[in-house]
Amino acid sequence: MTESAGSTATDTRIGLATEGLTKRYGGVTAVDGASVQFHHGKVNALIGPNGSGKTTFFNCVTGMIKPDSGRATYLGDDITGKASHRIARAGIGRSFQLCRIFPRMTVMENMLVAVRSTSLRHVLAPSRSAGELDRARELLARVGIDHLENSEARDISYGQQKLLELAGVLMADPETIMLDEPAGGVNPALIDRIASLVRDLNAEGKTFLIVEHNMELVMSLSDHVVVFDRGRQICEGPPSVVQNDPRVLEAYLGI
Amino acid sequence: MASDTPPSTEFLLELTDIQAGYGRAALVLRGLTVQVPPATVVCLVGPNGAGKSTVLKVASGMLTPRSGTIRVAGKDVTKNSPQQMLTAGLSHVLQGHSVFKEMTVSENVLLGAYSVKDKSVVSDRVDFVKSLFPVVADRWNALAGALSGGQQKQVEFARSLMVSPQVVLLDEPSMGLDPKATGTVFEQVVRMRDAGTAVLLVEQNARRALETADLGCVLDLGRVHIQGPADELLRDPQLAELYLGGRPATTPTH
Amino acid sequence: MSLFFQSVVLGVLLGGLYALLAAGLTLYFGVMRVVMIAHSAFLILSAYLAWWFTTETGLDPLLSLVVTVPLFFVAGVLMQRLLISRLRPATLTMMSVLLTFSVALVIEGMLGFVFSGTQRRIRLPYSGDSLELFGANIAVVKLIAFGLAAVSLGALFLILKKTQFGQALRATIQHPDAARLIGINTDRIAGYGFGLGLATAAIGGTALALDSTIYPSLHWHWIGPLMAIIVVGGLGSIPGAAIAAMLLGLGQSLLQIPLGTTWAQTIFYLALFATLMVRPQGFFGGRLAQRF
Amino acid sequence: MRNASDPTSDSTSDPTSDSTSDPTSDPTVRTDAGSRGRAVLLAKGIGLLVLAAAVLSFPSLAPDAFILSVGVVIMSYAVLATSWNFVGGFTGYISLGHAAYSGLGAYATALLVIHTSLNPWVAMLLGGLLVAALAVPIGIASLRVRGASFVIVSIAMVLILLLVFQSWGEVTGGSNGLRVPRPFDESVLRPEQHERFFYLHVALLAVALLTWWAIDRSRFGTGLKAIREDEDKAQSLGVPTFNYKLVAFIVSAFFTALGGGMYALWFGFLDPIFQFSILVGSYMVLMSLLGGIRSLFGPLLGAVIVGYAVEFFKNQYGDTQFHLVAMGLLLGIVVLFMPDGIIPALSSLINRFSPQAASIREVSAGELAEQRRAAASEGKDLDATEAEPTDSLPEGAKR
Amino acid sequence: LTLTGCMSSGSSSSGDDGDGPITIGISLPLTGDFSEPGKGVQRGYEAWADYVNENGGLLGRDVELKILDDQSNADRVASDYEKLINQDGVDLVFGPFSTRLVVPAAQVAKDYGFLFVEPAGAAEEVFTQGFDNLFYAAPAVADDHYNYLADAIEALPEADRPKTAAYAAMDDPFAMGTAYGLKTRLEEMGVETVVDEVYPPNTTDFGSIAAKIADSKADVVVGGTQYQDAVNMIVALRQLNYQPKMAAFSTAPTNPEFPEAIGKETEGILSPTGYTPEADYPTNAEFVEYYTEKNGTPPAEDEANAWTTGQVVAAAVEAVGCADPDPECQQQLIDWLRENEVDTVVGPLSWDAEGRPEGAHLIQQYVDGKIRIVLPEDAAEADLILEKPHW
Ligand SMILES: Nc1ncnc2c1ncn2[C@@H]1O[C@H](COP(=O)(O)OP(=O)(O)OP(=O)(O)O)[C@@H](O)[C@H]1O
Ligand SMILES: Nc1ncnc2c1ncn2[C@@H]1O[C@H](COP(=O)(O)OP(=O)(O)OP(=O)(O)O)[C@@H](O)[C@H]1O
Ligand SMILES: [Mg+2]
Ligand SMILES: [Mg+2]
Repeated sequence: MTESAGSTATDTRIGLATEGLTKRYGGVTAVDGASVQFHHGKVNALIGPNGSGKTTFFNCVTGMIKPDSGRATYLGDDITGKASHRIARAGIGRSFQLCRIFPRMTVMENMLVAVRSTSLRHVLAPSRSAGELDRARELLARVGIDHLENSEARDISYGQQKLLELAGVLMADPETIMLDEPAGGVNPALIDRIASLVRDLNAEGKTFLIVEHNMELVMSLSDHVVVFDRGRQICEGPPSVVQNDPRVLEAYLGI
Repeated sequence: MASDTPPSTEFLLELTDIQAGYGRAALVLRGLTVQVPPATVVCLVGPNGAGKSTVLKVASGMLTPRSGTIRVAGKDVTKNSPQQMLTAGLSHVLQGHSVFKEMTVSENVLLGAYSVKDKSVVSDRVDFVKSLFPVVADRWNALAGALSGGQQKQVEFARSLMVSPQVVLLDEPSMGLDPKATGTVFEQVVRMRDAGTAVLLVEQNARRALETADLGCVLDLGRVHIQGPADELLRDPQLAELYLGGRPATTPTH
Repeated sequence: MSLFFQSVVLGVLLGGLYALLAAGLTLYFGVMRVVMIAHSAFLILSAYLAWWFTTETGLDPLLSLVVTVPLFFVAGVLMQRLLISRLRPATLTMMSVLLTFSVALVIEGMLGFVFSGTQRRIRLPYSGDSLELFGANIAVVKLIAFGLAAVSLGALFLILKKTQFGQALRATIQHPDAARLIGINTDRIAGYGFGLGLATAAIGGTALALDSTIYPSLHWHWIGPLMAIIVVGGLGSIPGAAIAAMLLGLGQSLLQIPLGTTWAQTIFYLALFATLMVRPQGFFGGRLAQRF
Repeated sequence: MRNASDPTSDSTSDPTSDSTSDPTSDPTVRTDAGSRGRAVLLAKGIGLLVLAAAVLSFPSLAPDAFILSVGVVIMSYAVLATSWNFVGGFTGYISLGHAAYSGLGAYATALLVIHTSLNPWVAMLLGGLLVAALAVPIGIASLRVRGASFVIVSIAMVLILLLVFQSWGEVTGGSNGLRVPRPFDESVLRPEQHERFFYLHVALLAVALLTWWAIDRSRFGTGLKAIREDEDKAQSLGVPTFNYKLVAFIVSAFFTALGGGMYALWFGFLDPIFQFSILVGSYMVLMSLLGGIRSLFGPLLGAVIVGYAVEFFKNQYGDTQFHLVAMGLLLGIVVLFMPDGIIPALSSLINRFSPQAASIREVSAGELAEQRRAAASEGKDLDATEAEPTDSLPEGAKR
Repeated sequence: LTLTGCMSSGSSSSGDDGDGPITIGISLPLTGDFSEPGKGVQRGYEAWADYVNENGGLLGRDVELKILDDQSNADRVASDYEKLINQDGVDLVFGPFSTRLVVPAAQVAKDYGFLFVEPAGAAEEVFTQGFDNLFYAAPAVADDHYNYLADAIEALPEADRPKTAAYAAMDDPFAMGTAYGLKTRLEEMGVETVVDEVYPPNTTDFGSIAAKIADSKADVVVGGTQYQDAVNMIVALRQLNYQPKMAAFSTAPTNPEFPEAIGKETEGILSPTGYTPEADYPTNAEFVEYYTEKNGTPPAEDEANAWTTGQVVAAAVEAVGCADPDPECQQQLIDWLRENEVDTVVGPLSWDAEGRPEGAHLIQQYVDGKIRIVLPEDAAEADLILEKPHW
């Protein structure tokens, strides 16, 4: 399956990485000194039981919330505590676990929000240029909701909204894409399409960091898996290794 | 593990050729019929936007159908309000996240028993759900909105367990849950079934769901596509590819 | 010194009234995300009713509460059921501002129409009386108003925190669908919540009428400080509103010594902006407060 | 039902009343839609001309100076409402306190004219810029909070300014008010003045509308609308939300201030209680809402209606407070029954007759798979080809 | 055009002169914050019009009032006069109420060259705006209201004069004018100012202001007040049982409702007034009689000023012999008033170049529960009480 994407070939560069990243909420330590490294140009997976801190980790590295301590780096440069739009434009796109879209805008308008540069010319340019529209349509077609282009986003089904969010993220053309449970609530047949989409994009050189509870998907898709428990990394490695690691079996799969 | 109890003639939940849609938009459900016998788990699977959630919304009175009838235990309850449905013995767990975010876990769980007056019953159930979902016990006084996605789903499911209705509608209960919690949820589904409850289960984790269910029901384009004993559906290769997601090897791509 | 102490006393008494009025606003907001611009208009309305009651019957204005409180409760229920409930949840907060604003206009207009723009004041035999306390004089009327405020505040707090009604109310606001699915009659509950808020307005208005002139456009004069108070206190937090009200009322009264009446009023707005810079969600508000 | 999947139907019915949605939005029918697009453009152009003609000919049609002065007031309303809409319409931050900026603009202009020997128009522009500069710190403070808190802050702004301008007598004239020297010399009689100011207001309005339109169709505009929906999400898509909001806020304050300044020059007398009144601010909101805050000409339409209504109600219920009641009812009705405003209400009425786009896919999973295989076997790239068949096939597939 | 639809109510024909009625345009605050005095002025104007019509009219023509409501709003008052002059084609205009509305109104009148006589708007600012068409139809401008009282105090032997004074004035040109007029006089004669408070018009809580005054233990308290603020302040002062030797408040005490509002404790409260029904100026008796039988109550100050306005304009019209909107006529009226003195119910009035009347106000005081004139001596109905009894 994975030979489809040329991801195995290239040597492992470190893309996103954190050192001792910590986030506390009152009594709870959501992320507890996590030091993690993700391979650039690969499909990375981040798994762990509910409440192990995956989403919080996401939020910390994408600047949605400020970590209490520790630092996050992307390709070597420090992105700790940067505003999330900066990080987004640094090339990291993300989706949300509880799928977030712009409910009272049409599907197409949702696609046109993404900003790729701050140059005035870019910002003041008409958003509905033919180029943009075609690009958007192609992405919508890729996730299979191009027929909903003009529906209001709040009127499409949950799974469709998830796909829309994914397409919207791709619209910003990030080089690293972080997906929080992309398969949650998505129909299996569609999951396969998302998987192949991920593979294709990865083949085109995009890096992925995926949080997912669907083991089948994770194991089939990813080159590198990091396992979280109680806010820290308990083990990492290629799927085959992780799958049989006793700590993982115990903490996560509950076998 | 699908038990082949013969579908009894008496249905606890009966939706007969329902037509329903949202606002002025085109029909979503187009003459669809679903029947759930007692002590049975019926599993709805289908692509996104097929209308699964809509079926449940219609069944629980959140969306009044344009035509068709809804029966709970033989009694016609078409056009009933959600409360009346609840009193008629039907509970519905919404898709996505419907915890009361700015209230504590305890308040959430206890509100689940809003319609239950007997205090002792309530406290028993509380102990029960606490034992099922550790997080409920651990974060008893935390704001539900502060929980992680999966934890919220667990609280939500726990909340739905506070009542014991005849008919339960579950909309993707396992979404966002880790394997452990998923296991617990499906165990509960089985437990309900064994307690005689009629369960209408919507799942995208289709294989797992069909393995648990007695009857399967594939929805597409707002109609029932195929219907039958769950294990048969599982064995049907074509279905498997279209709706259950073929093994990655068999994906049509490349 | 005696002036200082006197001002402290006056400030506390004033703060008490602010607290009650702000509590009402917080209620609508905290539990149902409605910014009730018309709150102070209803306040003036009940003040007028109290005045009218007294001039007609010659009885003590406090007795008018027997009528106004239930009346306003019902009015609140109706208002929620007939007006507020029609607004889209998505835009509820924003639209409620405008809707209640229009209600305020209507009330002001009707008051002007019925009672004319003339300034009114209840004549009480004891309006001038006062008690002596460590050299400070406490006007009886102000003391009564304070008492009313304190009692109803406490009651309100208990109802919301301790009763199942309070919980159902909050649940209804946070996820109406889910609330209905667990058997809450969302319409009725929300209606009662609103009624409760208006009931506090009735009490506040009567307390206000005891020791102040009233005229139809007076509510503009109140809405500003009240709004500031609930933001400083943290939108939705009743204790927060109460404490903020006390502090600001005190502050206003003390600042008048050096600054004079006009500038002293700015304390509310300065506090407001300070809050925004330091702690946008308000000093006692929940994490989520600033979202609304 | 049939044409539910027919792409043309999608393109004809603009689902949101956003003035952005343009008809040429479907690949399979671009030519067709293109011609329709041209037709629409033509229609729009004509409409625009008619509108302009109507407005510009008003002074010559107005029977007397009073009607003319009412016209000036309405135009000034229109300017203010349109300026307000830069914030309210795009970002959905409803400000009830925009009177603050018109008031500041008015006073800034007046004081500059009085104390410096500046040409009044330069003074007005300078006043606008000053207010814009002032809007920076205000925006930074108040845009940190959303929804209700923001509304409250905006109200507070007006009240605080009222206090300041009342008490700071030596500069602002306090409650004595401030007389503004007129820009034209004595020889220009009052009716003549009204006429000139009418055209000046129209010019200012035109500039504001043009700016609004430019923003609306730009990426900036889309970003602002996204902020209205979900700020954090927009930010995670790379939208610098705070700066966007701030810029919109400043632009709005700037135009509002110009509007205020021009009114000051026309009216010639400023009094704090009328300059910094919540009622003025709320009129801006009312007018924008009434017309439709998401459409270019909404505020203008609203201004005309409200301006007329004000005069009308006054005429009807002159010496009772009923004019307030009437205004309140009007606002209430708008909020309850057409929260999106008249223009959107109308366009959705039109849409009602054009077929609805169903949001449910008209092709079963089976057919989908078929198409994929076809595509795959042809060895073409899956996704590129797939776009066409899924959209065009169902016609055949269904019969 | 749409707009005309709702507003072409007045017929523009009545503009040109002839023997049709003389229409007089007025805008008054009949609603809103100034509605109370506004209504008073309205009663005055209407009484005057009826009186004139019953007695042969002006230049033999009837007078017809056209009164609009400006909702106590400056924008409105301007557009009202705009309407009256342009659309209703009135022949003359009378002034509105309150300084805040007089200035914008006078501007419009000036631009159309109309004579502008106004019954209210006594504040100094009105006269410094360079309106050459404006005349104030009352005895004195705000700052001079207390002159007689000041003189009386000055007349006292050094020892008996008050030592300290507290001032609290509403932030309103008129109210402040009165209080500060007295303040300047008292300070000249060495009375120390211990409190000087200005409060916004909408103030309803006077606790803190009263606290300051009470704390200062001032001998004299002077309130630059309209109506209710005076009542509130007095109540608040009593709540702190502060007992001044002398208490003077503008406007409020002359209001018939005042004694009911305050109760017995009015004794000794001072107030300036531009008018008293008892005054024995020619025409006053007639006025009081006519007004009283018409409205049941004797006229108060606002009504009198309105009537005076009528008298002033009427005098000019009769003298010049024209009453129509065209500028020459209006200019003649203006010029005539500059030159001449007019006998009115508030006494003979004459004006300086800015339109200031050159008289002074009477001082009234509550004596034995009834408000009486105490100053000046020649007009006095009772003796001035210097030691105000407790309230
Ligand atoms: N805003 C918050 N306030 C308080 N606690 C929080 C907050 N956000 C997260 N937490 C806690 O931090 C822990 C980690 O939450 P997080 O959402 O990162 O888990 P997760 O790995 O994403 O779980 P899931 O797989 O269910 O999404 C949880 O225990 C949660 O209760
Ligand atoms: N509120 C709504 N308004 C209009 N159309 C809606 C609404 N909700 C859903 N729909 C449409 O109805 C169809 C069925 O929606 P539904 O949510 O039932 O699908 P579903 O089977 O639950 O999909 P999923 O598996 O993604 O939840 C979808 O095509 C969707 O676009
Ligand atoms: Mg998560
Ligand atoms: Mg669903």
